[in-house]
Amino acid sequence: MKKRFMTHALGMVAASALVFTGGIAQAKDSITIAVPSFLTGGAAGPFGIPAMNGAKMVADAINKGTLPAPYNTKGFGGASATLIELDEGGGATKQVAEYRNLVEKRNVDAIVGYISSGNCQALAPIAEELKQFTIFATCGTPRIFEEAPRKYVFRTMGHATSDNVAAAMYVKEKFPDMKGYTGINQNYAWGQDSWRDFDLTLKQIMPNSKASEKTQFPKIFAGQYGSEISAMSLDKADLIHTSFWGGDLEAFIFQGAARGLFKKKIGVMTVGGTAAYRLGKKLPDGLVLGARGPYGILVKDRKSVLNQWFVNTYKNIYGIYPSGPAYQYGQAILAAKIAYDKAGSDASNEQLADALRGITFESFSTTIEMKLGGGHQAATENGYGITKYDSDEGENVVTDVKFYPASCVLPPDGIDSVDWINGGMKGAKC
Amino acid sequence: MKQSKPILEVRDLLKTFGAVVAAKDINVDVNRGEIVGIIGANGAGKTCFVNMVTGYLKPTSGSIVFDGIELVGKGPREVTHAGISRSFQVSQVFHTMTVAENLTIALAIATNRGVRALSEMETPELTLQRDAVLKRYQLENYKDMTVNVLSQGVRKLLDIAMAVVSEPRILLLDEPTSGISVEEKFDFMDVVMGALKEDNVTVLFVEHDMEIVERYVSRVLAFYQGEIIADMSPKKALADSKVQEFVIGKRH
Amino acid sequence: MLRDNTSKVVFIGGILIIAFGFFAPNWIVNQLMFGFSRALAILGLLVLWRTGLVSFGHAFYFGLGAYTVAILDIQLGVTDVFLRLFGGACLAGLAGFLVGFIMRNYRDIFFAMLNTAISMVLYGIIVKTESLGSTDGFAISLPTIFGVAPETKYPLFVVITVIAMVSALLVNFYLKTTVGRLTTPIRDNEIRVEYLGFSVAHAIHLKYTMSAILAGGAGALMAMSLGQVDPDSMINWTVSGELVFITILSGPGNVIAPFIGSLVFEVLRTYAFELAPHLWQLIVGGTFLTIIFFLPGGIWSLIVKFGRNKS
Amino acid sequence: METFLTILLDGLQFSSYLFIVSAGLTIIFGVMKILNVCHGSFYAWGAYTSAFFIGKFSEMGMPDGWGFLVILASAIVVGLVLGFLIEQVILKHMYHRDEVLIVLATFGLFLVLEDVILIAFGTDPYFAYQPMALLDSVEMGGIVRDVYGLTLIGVAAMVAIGCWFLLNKTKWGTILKAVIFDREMGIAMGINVPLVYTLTFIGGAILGGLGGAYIAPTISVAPGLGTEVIVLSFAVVVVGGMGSIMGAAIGSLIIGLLRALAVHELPQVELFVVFAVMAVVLVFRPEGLFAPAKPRKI
Repeated sequence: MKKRFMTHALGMVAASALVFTGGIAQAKDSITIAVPSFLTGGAAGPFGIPAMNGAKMVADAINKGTLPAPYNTKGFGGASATLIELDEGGGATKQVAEYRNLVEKRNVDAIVGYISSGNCQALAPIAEELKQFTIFATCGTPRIFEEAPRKYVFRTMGHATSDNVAAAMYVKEKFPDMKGYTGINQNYAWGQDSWRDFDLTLKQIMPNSKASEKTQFPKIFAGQYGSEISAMSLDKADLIHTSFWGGDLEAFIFQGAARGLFKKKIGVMTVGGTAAYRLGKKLPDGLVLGARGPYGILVKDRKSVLNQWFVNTYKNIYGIYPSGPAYQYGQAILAAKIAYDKAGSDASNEQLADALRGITFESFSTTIEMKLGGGHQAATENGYGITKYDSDEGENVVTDVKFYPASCVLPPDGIDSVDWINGGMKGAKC
Repeated sequence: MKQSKPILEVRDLLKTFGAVVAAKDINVDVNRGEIVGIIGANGAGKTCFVNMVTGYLKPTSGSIVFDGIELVGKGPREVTHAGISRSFQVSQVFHTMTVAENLTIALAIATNRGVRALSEMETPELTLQRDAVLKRYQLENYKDMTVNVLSQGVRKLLDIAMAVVSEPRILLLDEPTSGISVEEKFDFMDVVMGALKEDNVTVLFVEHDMEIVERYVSRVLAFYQGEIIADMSPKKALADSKVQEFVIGKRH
Repeated sequence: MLRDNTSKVVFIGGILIIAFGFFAPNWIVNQLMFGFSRALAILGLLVLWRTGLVSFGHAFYFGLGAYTVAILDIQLGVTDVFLRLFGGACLAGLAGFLVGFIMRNYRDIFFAMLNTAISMVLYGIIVKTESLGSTDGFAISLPTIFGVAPETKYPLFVVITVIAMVSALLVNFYLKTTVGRLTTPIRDNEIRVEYLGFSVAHAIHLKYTMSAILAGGAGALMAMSLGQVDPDSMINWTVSGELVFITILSGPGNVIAPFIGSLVFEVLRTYAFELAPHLWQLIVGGTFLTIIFFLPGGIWSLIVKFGRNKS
Repeated sequence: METFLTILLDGLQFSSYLFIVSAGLTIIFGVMKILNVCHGSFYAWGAYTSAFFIGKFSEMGMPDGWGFLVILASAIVVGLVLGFLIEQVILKHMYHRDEVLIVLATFGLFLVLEDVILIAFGTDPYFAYQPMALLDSVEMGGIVRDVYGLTLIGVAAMVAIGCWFLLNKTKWGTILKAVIFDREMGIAMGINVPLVYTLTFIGGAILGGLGGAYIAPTISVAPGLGTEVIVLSFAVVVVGGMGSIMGAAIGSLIIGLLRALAVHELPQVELFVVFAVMAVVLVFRPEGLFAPAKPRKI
């Protein structure tokens, strides 16, 4: 028994020694980037793993210098990056503890990632406290840059407001006769914000439609929605909004489709893009599908060199088309490269932040303008399409794709989303 | 010996479990300093009587008055506080602790009532007291042994010693010699009775062994089918025809 | 022999650790803070465990303490570390006192499960209530100490260590009192305890309330040292499981054991997470089983053995 | 009326699900006095195994109807293999230990098995929609329902009747009841208690696996699905009374129907309902609605 314990203890000592030497060996020709993503739990398959794949693929290409121009220089400011893969699961509190370990124990140079809004919201103040250069890749809640100015934290994609404002506008354009709408969203910041923005926008732009009084907010990862589907089937509303994602979304689509829910009602799925490639024929036709911006299935056919590189390389390596999270993590890594290229591989956190603040850059599928939240929050176009199974190709496609420019679906810098929508979306240029 | 007022007055005690009558019409007065033997066949209601007096069972009706206090409705703890202790047919001690620890706990609970339970348990005075008890009950040799490894006889001694440390005025012993070999039983009872005499306790004890009864008690209560059929001196009782038929006869 | 020196060891060890923390890197200070905070809850569970009671739901009190700090911070703007701690521990203690009226009648697995049930009720309420942060929880500002907002975590670390020391000493004293010694006796034979004149229900109620106060204090300190609370990390049944796990890991031998056990757990989890991010549950669960099977006395029994071999 | 019927059906369907997953838990508790935390693992393993093989068989071109056989086979295989291994390798050596320690051991096992699933099946979710697609849907009370979901009610009824029959009409039931009533007495009567334990544990494991295997076609089978189930089945068992099949049935009905009512009429309180029922029962009948009062032995 004692022996067992001792080996254990020795193992730990050895492990810590490894980590320390790793820290010392770090020089200007290499940097470490921590990439947190869901590696376990229901969100891993649809979100976490593609996201991690996107990050690895892009980092690898950067290390080798094989990205298309203008990003064909080797490395991050010349340094080659090692990625540390981390699980994002286990709750915000655990992530806070892990984040501190990343910074204070493992001395990573940059942290790029995070899918859950709950995690991002908890980590933003910690990142500021520790003065750690951090790029949020996918999480969506607008609160991060609205509740306090940030100095070290960035987000390289649009926030949830643009998803839901764009969804409302798309609905107005394609379904002008829609009389009533209801929603099913997860019971946390992401779901609550999404529903609120969608609801408020429709109140502004389609004042004749009516929101249902009974909107559903099941717990995240609930998995079974039988009663909710019944309740929505009986609801008079002719449209259902959902910001479900990952396994929850797929379960909901299955269960809803089996019960003809999407034949009777218009389904609007702001994060539906991740399901498109994975579900194949099982995805019902006629869903309004978003990808939280110009990513995944919505932009598969964009002809730019960068986009074609991304789509083809990803398909080659992983055997499937890249979904939204792959793009989002890929472009966050790209943003890190841009910051390092500008500030140098030995740059301080401040210098890196200065380098990224307020810039505009060309990402794989779109142009990213870091113009909100004092130059920390990206503004991008956002769009929707309608699903259709292409039986010739044996895969899903989207039709009627329509994109709205950033200035149309996002508030100007310094104005909170809710105030902006309630104020009639002043200054929106559509 | 006799004093004007009995220390324990039991009146019209009745205990039923559904249709089964476990005790009926029990009327007993016990005087200070008496040593009372309770005899009867298995299931005659002896242990039931002890359990009622010590608050383990609540009588269906009747009253038990101890030194002017009504005991019916009180639980074991309150009965103990009032001044009645008991030992058990199967010794009830803390079997994973040593003999010394058992006694220390018993003494500490007896001494530190109420808020004083939050004062440090092991004081030098307590240790002295404990050693005195160990000596009086001839338990010194077993002091540091865990109860688990001890013989039934030693456990029963410990059981009784623990019951007595609270300095009760009445002590009820439920079959003190059961499980003790024939050779040991008189030695055992000598130790117990000698120690109890020092403390001047009134004792009621349930016993099957008529030799023990004859030798140690001043008065006998014979139970049959939940009722007391004889209440007299041991000599008379053993000669009594009813006792012979219903108590002794059945046993042999 | 070790037992007699417990107070001294706590006192000297505490001072040494405070001095060490001044020079130690931040992450080690963090681990110590987390470990010591959680250890308070373990102290309470140790008191229960010695009595033969294992609660599979003490995350209820842990979470109450943590959320009290969050509410004090966000709703009332209370920043003082002692006020927050006091609030968390008191609320948890009050809840423990009330729940104790039910719990004191239950033993064994029923005790364990009723505790889980009650903690899950709180979990259900918080997860569903937007104003209580639902699944996201709250961020908590760094506490002030005597009105001063510290620049680093070190002062908070000192406060936590001192509170840990005081708690260890108090519990150590409690375990020497008459009611404190009523652990094995209650486990062995409740009837005898009653007949000796002590109410088992009262003794258990007292222990239960104590453990609730300690768990509440632990939650409050944890919330402050992490700067974040959320239901899955603070109240869910898995958290209760973790607390029990650390109790078993530590062993019931001594009030110092919970502190060692908590630190070992903190380190184990950190490295499991670092070396095998996919498999940290397997490592933690495997360790758990190993301890249950091969080291029932926990880490403390190793220390005792080591001490014996030496002398 | 439409709404009423819908709530009733929704409630029954959810109750059935709850009953299937909690029946195994309560049986194991009743006989062995073990609160088996790794019941959630049986559920998860059942779900993964059936989803995996339904997918594989479908790829191989087998008719979709085979899916039902796969479901049953998965439950039995998972129950036999996991149940047998866990009981023989871990639990058997713990019966002399504290009950609570056994709970903790099953908790440790649960953690381990969660990650073993990841090793065995990877992180990608599995879909096994074929059996659900095969049965199509019907319109009832103005809304479309999938027939597969409705069959859940039948499966639950079969499990309930099966348990009742086993306990009350067979020799095995008599033996089980003797052991449930008093373990020592069982031994004294010459019952091979270790064998009873092994078989009970396997039986409970099969029921846990069946819950997962049967629900798999309706969900995305992804890591972490066992955690939720433990909490739900736990709530059912606490409400119904630990160790009582009847209690589990009534507990499932109460929780399932109330939850359906909440989703339709007051969605905000949906999750809370489960725990509110639990809290109310705990306060007024802490031993659950149907648990036999446990005699305290002197």
